[in-house]
Amino acid sequence: MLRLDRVSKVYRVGSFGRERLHAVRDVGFEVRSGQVVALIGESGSGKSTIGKMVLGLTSITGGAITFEGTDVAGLRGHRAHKEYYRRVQGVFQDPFSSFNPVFPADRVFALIRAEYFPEVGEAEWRRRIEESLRVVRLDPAQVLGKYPHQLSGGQLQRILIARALLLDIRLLVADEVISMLDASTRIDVLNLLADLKARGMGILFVTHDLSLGNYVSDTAVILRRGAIAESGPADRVFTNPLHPYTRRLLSSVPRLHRTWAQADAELPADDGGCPVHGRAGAGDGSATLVEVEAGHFVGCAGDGEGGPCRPDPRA
Amino acid sequence: MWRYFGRKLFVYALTFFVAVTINWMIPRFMPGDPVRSMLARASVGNAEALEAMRAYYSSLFGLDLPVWQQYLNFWGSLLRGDLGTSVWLFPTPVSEVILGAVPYTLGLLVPAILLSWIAGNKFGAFAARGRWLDNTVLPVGYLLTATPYMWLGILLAWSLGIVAGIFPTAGAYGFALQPSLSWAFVSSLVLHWFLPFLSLFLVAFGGWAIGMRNMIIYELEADYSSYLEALGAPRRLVRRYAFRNALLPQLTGLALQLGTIVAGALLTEIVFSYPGLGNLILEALNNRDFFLLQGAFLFIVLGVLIANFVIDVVYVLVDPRVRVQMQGGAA
Amino acid sequence: MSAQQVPGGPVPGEGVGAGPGEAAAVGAPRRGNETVYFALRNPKLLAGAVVVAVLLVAALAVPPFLGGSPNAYVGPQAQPPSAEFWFGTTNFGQDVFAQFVHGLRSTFLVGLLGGGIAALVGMVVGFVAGYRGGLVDEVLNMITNIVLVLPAMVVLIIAAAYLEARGILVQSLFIGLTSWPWAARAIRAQTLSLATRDFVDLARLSGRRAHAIIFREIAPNMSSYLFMTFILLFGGAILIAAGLDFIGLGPPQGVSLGLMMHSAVSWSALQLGMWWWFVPPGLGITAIVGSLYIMNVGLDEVFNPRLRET
Amino acid sequence: TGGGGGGGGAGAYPRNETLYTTGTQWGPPSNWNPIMNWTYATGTVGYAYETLFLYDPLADEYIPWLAESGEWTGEDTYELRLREGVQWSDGEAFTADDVVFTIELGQMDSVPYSNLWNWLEEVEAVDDHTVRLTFSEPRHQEWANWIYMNAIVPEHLWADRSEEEVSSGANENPVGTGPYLYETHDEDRMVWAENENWWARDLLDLDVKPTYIVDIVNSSNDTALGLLTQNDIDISNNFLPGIDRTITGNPQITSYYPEPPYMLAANTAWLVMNLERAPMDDARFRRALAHSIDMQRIVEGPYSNLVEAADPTGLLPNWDDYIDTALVEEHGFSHDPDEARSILEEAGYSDTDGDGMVETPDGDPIDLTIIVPSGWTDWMEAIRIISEGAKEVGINLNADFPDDAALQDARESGDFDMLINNERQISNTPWVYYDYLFRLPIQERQTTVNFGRYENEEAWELVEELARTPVEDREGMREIISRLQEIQLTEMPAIPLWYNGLWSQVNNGTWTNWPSSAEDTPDHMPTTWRGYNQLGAILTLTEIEPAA
Amino acid sequence: MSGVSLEVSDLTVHYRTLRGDVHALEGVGFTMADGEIMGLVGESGSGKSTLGKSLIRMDSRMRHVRGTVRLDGEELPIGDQAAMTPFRYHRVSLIPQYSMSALNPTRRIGRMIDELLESRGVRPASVRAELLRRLDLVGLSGQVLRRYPIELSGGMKQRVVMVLSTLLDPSLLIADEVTSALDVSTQRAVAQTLVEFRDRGYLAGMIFVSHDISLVNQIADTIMVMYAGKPVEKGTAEAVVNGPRHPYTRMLISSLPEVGVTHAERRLEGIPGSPPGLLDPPRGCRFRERCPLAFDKCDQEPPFVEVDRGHWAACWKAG
Ligand SMILES: Nc1ncnc2c1ncn2[C@@H]1O[C@H](COP(=O)(O)OP(=O)(O)OP(=O)(O)O)[C@@H](O)[C@H]1O
Ligand SMILES: Nc1ncnc2c1ncn2[C@@H]1O[C@H](COP(=O)(O)OP(=O)(O)OP(=O)(O)O)[C@@H](O)[C@H]1O
Ligand SMILES: [Mg+2]
Ligand SMILES: [Mg+2]
Ligand code: NI
Repeated sequence: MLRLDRVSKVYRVGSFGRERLHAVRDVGFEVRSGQVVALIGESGSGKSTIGKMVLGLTSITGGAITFEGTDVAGLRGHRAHKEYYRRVQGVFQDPFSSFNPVFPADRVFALIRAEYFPEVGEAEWRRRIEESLRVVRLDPAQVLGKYPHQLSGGQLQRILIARALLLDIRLLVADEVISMLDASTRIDVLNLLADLKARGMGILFVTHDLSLGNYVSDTAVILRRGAIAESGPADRVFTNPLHPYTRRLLSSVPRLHRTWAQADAELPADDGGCPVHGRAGAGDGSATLVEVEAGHFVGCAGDGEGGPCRPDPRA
Repeated sequence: MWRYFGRKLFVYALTFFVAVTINWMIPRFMPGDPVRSMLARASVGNAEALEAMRAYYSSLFGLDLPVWQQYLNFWGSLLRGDLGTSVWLFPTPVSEVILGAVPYTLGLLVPAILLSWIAGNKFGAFAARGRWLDNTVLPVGYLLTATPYMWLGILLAWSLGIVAGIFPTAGAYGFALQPSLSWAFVSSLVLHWFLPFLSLFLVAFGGWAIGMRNMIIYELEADYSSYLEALGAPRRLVRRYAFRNALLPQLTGLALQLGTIVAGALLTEIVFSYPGLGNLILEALNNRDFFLLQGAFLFIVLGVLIANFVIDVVYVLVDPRVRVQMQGGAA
Repeated sequence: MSAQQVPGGPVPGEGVGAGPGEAAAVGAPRRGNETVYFALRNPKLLAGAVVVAVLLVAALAVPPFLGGSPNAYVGPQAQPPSAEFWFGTTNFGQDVFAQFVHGLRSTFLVGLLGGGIAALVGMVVGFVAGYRGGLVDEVLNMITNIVLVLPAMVVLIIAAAYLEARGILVQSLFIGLTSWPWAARAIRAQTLSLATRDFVDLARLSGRRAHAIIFREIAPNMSSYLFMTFILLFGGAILIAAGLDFIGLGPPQGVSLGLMMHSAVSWSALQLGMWWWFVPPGLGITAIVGSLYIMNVGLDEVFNPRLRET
Repeated sequence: TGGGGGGGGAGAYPRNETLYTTGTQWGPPSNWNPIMNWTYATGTVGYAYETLFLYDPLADEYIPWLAESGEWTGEDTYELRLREGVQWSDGEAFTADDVVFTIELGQMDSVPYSNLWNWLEEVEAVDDHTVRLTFSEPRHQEWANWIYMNAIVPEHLWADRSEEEVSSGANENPVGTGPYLYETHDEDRMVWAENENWWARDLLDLDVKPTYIVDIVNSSNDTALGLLTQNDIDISNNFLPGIDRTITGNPQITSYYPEPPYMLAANTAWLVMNLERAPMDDARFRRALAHSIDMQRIVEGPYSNLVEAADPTGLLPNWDDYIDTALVEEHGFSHDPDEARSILEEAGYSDTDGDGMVETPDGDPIDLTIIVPSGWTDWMEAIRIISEGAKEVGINLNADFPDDAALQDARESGDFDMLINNERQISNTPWVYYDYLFRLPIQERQTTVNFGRYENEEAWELVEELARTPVEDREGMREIISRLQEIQLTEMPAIPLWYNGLWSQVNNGTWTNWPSSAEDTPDHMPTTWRGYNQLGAILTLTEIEPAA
Repeated sequence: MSGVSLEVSDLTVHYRTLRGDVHALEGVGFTMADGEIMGLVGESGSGKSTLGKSLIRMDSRMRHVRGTVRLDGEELPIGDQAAMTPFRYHRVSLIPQYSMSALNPTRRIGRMIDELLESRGVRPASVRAELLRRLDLVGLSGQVLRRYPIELSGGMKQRVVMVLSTLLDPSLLIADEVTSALDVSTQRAVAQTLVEFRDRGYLAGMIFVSHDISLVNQIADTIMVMYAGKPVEKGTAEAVVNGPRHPYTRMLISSLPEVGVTHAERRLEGIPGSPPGLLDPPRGCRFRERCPLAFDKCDQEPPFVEVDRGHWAACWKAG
């Protein structure tokens, strides 16, 4: 359904845009309907950038993103984008900033109606809203007409999802939808995503929290400095992390029932070399991925800047 | 860093170019002929004689050339530092006329700007968050900045000059005196300078005080202030840091306000018949002296641009944040 | 006088970018009633508003009662204030009070038009530069910087000097066209910060067009800020106009407060001790502009809880 | 008080030896070139450079100055006898060569008196102190004007100067023959110091009293008034509104007359109408307009009686002699709205559309504008009153205040309805006035005269005749002038309004014995204006006395 | 680890607001042993930061209603800004959440530290060596003292602040959400450094505030869980994580997905409902509304009692 093919993104940064920042390098993966792909990585690894590119909010520097055969970069004009958004929607990290604070929260619905369903009658529209609110398990009476600050983060996040559902979408880009939420509400939103997946929706789930990534996703893509370090079926990546970077991330996750020391000990033994080039280390860190087991790819441990690979010095 | 300054310089150069062009354009596309205006004051009763003179002076001023050539010549002579000849004060070169007036204007402006900036900032910082001061001094500060420069000048001239007779209200120094380093001359110079200075100072002072007061409140609430306070640092230290940091935006403010203050100085000079650029501009206006007007305009623009650039440089020197960013350091 | 005599401080969002006002805009959504609650209890806002309102009413309501031209010679010459002529009379026997209220009118008009035009230009430039970014931003920024460093008052003097038609409209137009840059810069900074907010992206995902996003999504978030900007521009325009009038570059017809000061000085009111001729116009300007500024602080405090008295 | 009273300190001018003046110099002194007669620093002619004669309009007499005498020796020849013993301030002797040289400078187009050579054929030095001129056309009136208006420059210093230097050089070290020497100047002042070797001390037994003259650059009226009342300046030649009250309130401050109009008259302000436009092309309309003007209100209002309403002939008081009172009696006008209305009615101007304003006999609406430069406040007030008066009688006339340059442009190109102008100053002959009113032919641009574009061949013939009439021929002049007056009064090509004053007010605190209308005081022009030293103002300096 | 270092009893702190007082802390009482690292967890708005602030510096809207805090047996005058000053930094110190912006941007770090020390009556020279040693410990060279904050990366600034805050070996260190903005790996490094600081005696006790119970569990000796302005449970980390007594704690822990757990295998459930408003908090047990075990008695306030050795809980059913 959604296909990324050697996608890269270069930002011009520095005082006068003279310097270039490779935020995303040669990233390729696929999201199928009814599948959750977790995009995992440290802060700044390019997760949101990928999300924005998929949503057409940021231009693509290289490679191609295709959604059901259409080239996202090739969308021209307002109309084409509008049609694209009928099928692809996004939910962002910060529920509080996703709402225009000066308007009631349900304005997000009104916008959809104004742009996509101007012909739908008042009563019918209300019915649809209530229905989609119920899907996300919100009580319409409790949330409609309220201002964003009167609602909790979890409620807001769910309103955003409900909004996307109004459009009968095929793909949802969920960018860190849970990181701002309390532990107790987090799980509700995660469960909701799982439910949507069950309804056949494809979800690109962006997160930096590995434990959460594992909970709902089918495929995990680990990003490091804009490039894929490792990708594959979620359970394989989590139980058999091959890239030093993945291993380090995993070992740092605080777990309730294991101390860090225990977790370190439990990780499958690491031979201390590059998963692609071995202990000697000769690769330059370019994004050539090697398939180590069915669907499980891993990249070179090079520093990603063209330097030769060696075990991650920071580990 | 050099790239930063290079770019700044480019903007300034562009600004200068635009200013010069506007400046050159306006009189040429407006009605009236400067030479005619000049000669209108010549008591030449005879039309033929006048026509002959007009032709002569037009070619002297280069006004009989094609427009594009006038424009090029304008730049040419400008780059040679030649601003043309004043029509009104014929045949003094404009640059000479301006240079004669500039010391007076600078003498007013520089102390007024610097002192008001320093005093205003100190005072604003002092008043901030003091309940009583904040509530009484703040409105006064605002009223001061809202005062038209010339009106304050008029009030001062009238009250302290005419009614009380303490200060003279016209000229730069006593008419009986010749410039010298004598006590009589210097005291006269200072006496004449004081009121125009004061009116500029007061208005600007109000602005800076308020600006600082507003800035420092934000600084006092900044994270580093809270951290210092949590570690029990005395208020003195916190305020000192806040003051220094609040001063930086005030420096930018200074750059922004320069044009305004200069304009204020012009008006003040007019009120006090102070022989600076302000009076020059007024007379140039009244006498249709395009060349002088253009010269004065260019001079002021150049002055403001240079001052802005200096402030830019100073800013970069005193604010490590900007400096580091420009060196492409860590963000 | 003061071309864009915007006091160094109240220009929000200037300087390093995180000046005052940032919070005002960004923290905008106070509950409506809370805003009103604070507004009604803010002495600065109230006092400022009352003064402005009184002067505005005087400007609008009084002239019809006075009848006739404010320049008519109606009384004895050079009389100090009396029961008949509240503010005294001029050298020619014109009623200073009549001139004052008429002058207030043009003062408000210049403020409204000049400030309005400046606000408009500033907003358009600021919004577009901030939202569009890239080359558009660069170019607009360049233009802004150019206009910013040109000393507005001096430009105006030059322009006005050569202008044939010097009506109040032309004056306002010119003032408006020279005094917008700081507003544009401040609005641009605000827009930049707001444009990174997720709700803007969400609006794009909802199929909104750029202009709708700017004016229907971003601008409402800055309404208090925009209002405050307008107030400052309003006051600035009044001051510039007064300065121009004072050096005799104002509209030659009619009356304005600046023109009154000009006349007073050129007819030796100072030397002749006719204080009633030059005090009221300056006082009027100071009162209006000062009150606007003070209102502005009040508003800042209303919109921005951090500034409230604790 | 400005340290003005200072003295004592180094570099100060002793107050009791110094004369402080103001009212002439509108900007920093910029040149001392007597050729540039509209811009030279105060006193350049008079203090430094001198003329062949002075002409005293109050006494109506020519006073030999650098010349001892001058007379027409033939129909076309004129001989000047120069004074012997005159020295340039560098010690060189003043000779006929200097005079010849100065006159020949007029052959340069850029010299203001270049038109002299249109009717002058030759000038030669007969001997060291005699100059003979041969004219192609003996324009007596103009020549009489030339000999006292133009200063003589030293040939030995000027002979090598290029045209540019002559016409636009600053002449920073003025070397003249006059009573003062350049001392110094600054942005806001010009200082002259007495010339100990001035020829007139010995030759005429004259002595200028002030050792120093400090001329202060004009600032606002207000400032000048302040300086004057505080005795920081001795004489102010500014128009000072409110001075009437100061004069009545402060005995130390005086002007020429102790009562209105306080000042001598310097020129006439004319209401100039564009005669190429209807309805101004109709003399009856012009006449009606003249009757609608309430001069009294103008005089009392904006001028607070500092000026006097002009005679219907427009001739200045010093030309009273030439006024044909009988004519004035018959054709004169005064403020009389009823008369104005009836003239209009008779001429067919009536209000046909009922808007309260009359239309032309053809039924076209009238919508006229009267203009004066923006910023000229007294004139602005004046035309407001004129427009009110006109409206009162049904003439739709509105006041407008364009920029000065725009106004000049309109005036020269004839693109206006009405305006006020006072181009011509007091002088030795009314010829200058009639030249101003009637000069032909009409050019595309009328730069200095006949702005209303009045075409009357007969009148112009008369003016030319007047020009050729010898100045001693009073009777002949009077006769021609009387005929010109008749044309002027009946045709009214322009309406004389008021006499602008020779603004002059003095503080007697340091210097006394200023010219005034009182019996025992001198009668010269109390002014420092450019061109007035030649009108005898320089003599004022020889008459004033230090205050006791 | 012996003796009681911090003793908080009946601490009640309100925020003054327009609509009335927000009861942000209500009758909080607990003790901390010498050398103890106490993790403080709870939902957003439960009063964690308020407690932290109360112990070192109340802001102008906070009102100390009642209750006492004793540090090493000495009572802290927490409601009195001036009287608190001598304790700050020397005895109680803070690592703020905003470490990235806690340093004056326009002063070189070394100079700022010197000025701060001097203002607190410490001769900078006397701790210079120690400062350098500790910087070295966190992997920073003495060079950083000559830098401006902007010249350092976020992690470096964080480490500088950690060193600075603990330089005078305070008895109590409050670390409020110091790691929430960090990556997992940096987070781990920072947390472990804090433990090391304690082990080296740079600080005697620490309150480590976080909303992530798994993180707290990694480093804390004891954990206190707060709910709606009150502590609901406190005990050793072990006990709280493995044997939670309070239903809130229990539900909280069970809603945390762990690596390896997937939706398909085991669907976790969150806690339904939302915490009560603190403007006018309900009487009785504040968790009652959301509690599956709630019964009649819950409309009375359950005391915070020791349900096991060193394990306190505030629930009628915790016994
Ligand atoms: N608009 C932009 N202009 C320039 N650089 C950008 C821009 N947006 C992101 N970047 C840079 O691109 C890189 C990737 O950013 P991105 O937001 O995709 O990271 P992320 O993985 O989503 O991080 P986080 O977990 O913090 O959200 C970062 O280094 C970031 O600084
Ligand atoms: N300045 C304030 N004015 C009024 N109420 C406040 C203020 N600060 C905090 N509160 C309220 O006090 C209660 C406790 O807040 P506190 O910041 O201590 O929570 P927290 O546990 O630290 O939450 P978080 O995890 O979000 O930091 C909350 O209900 C909050 O709304
Ligand atoms: Mg992101
Ligand atoms: Mg908190
Ligand atoms: Ni490798």
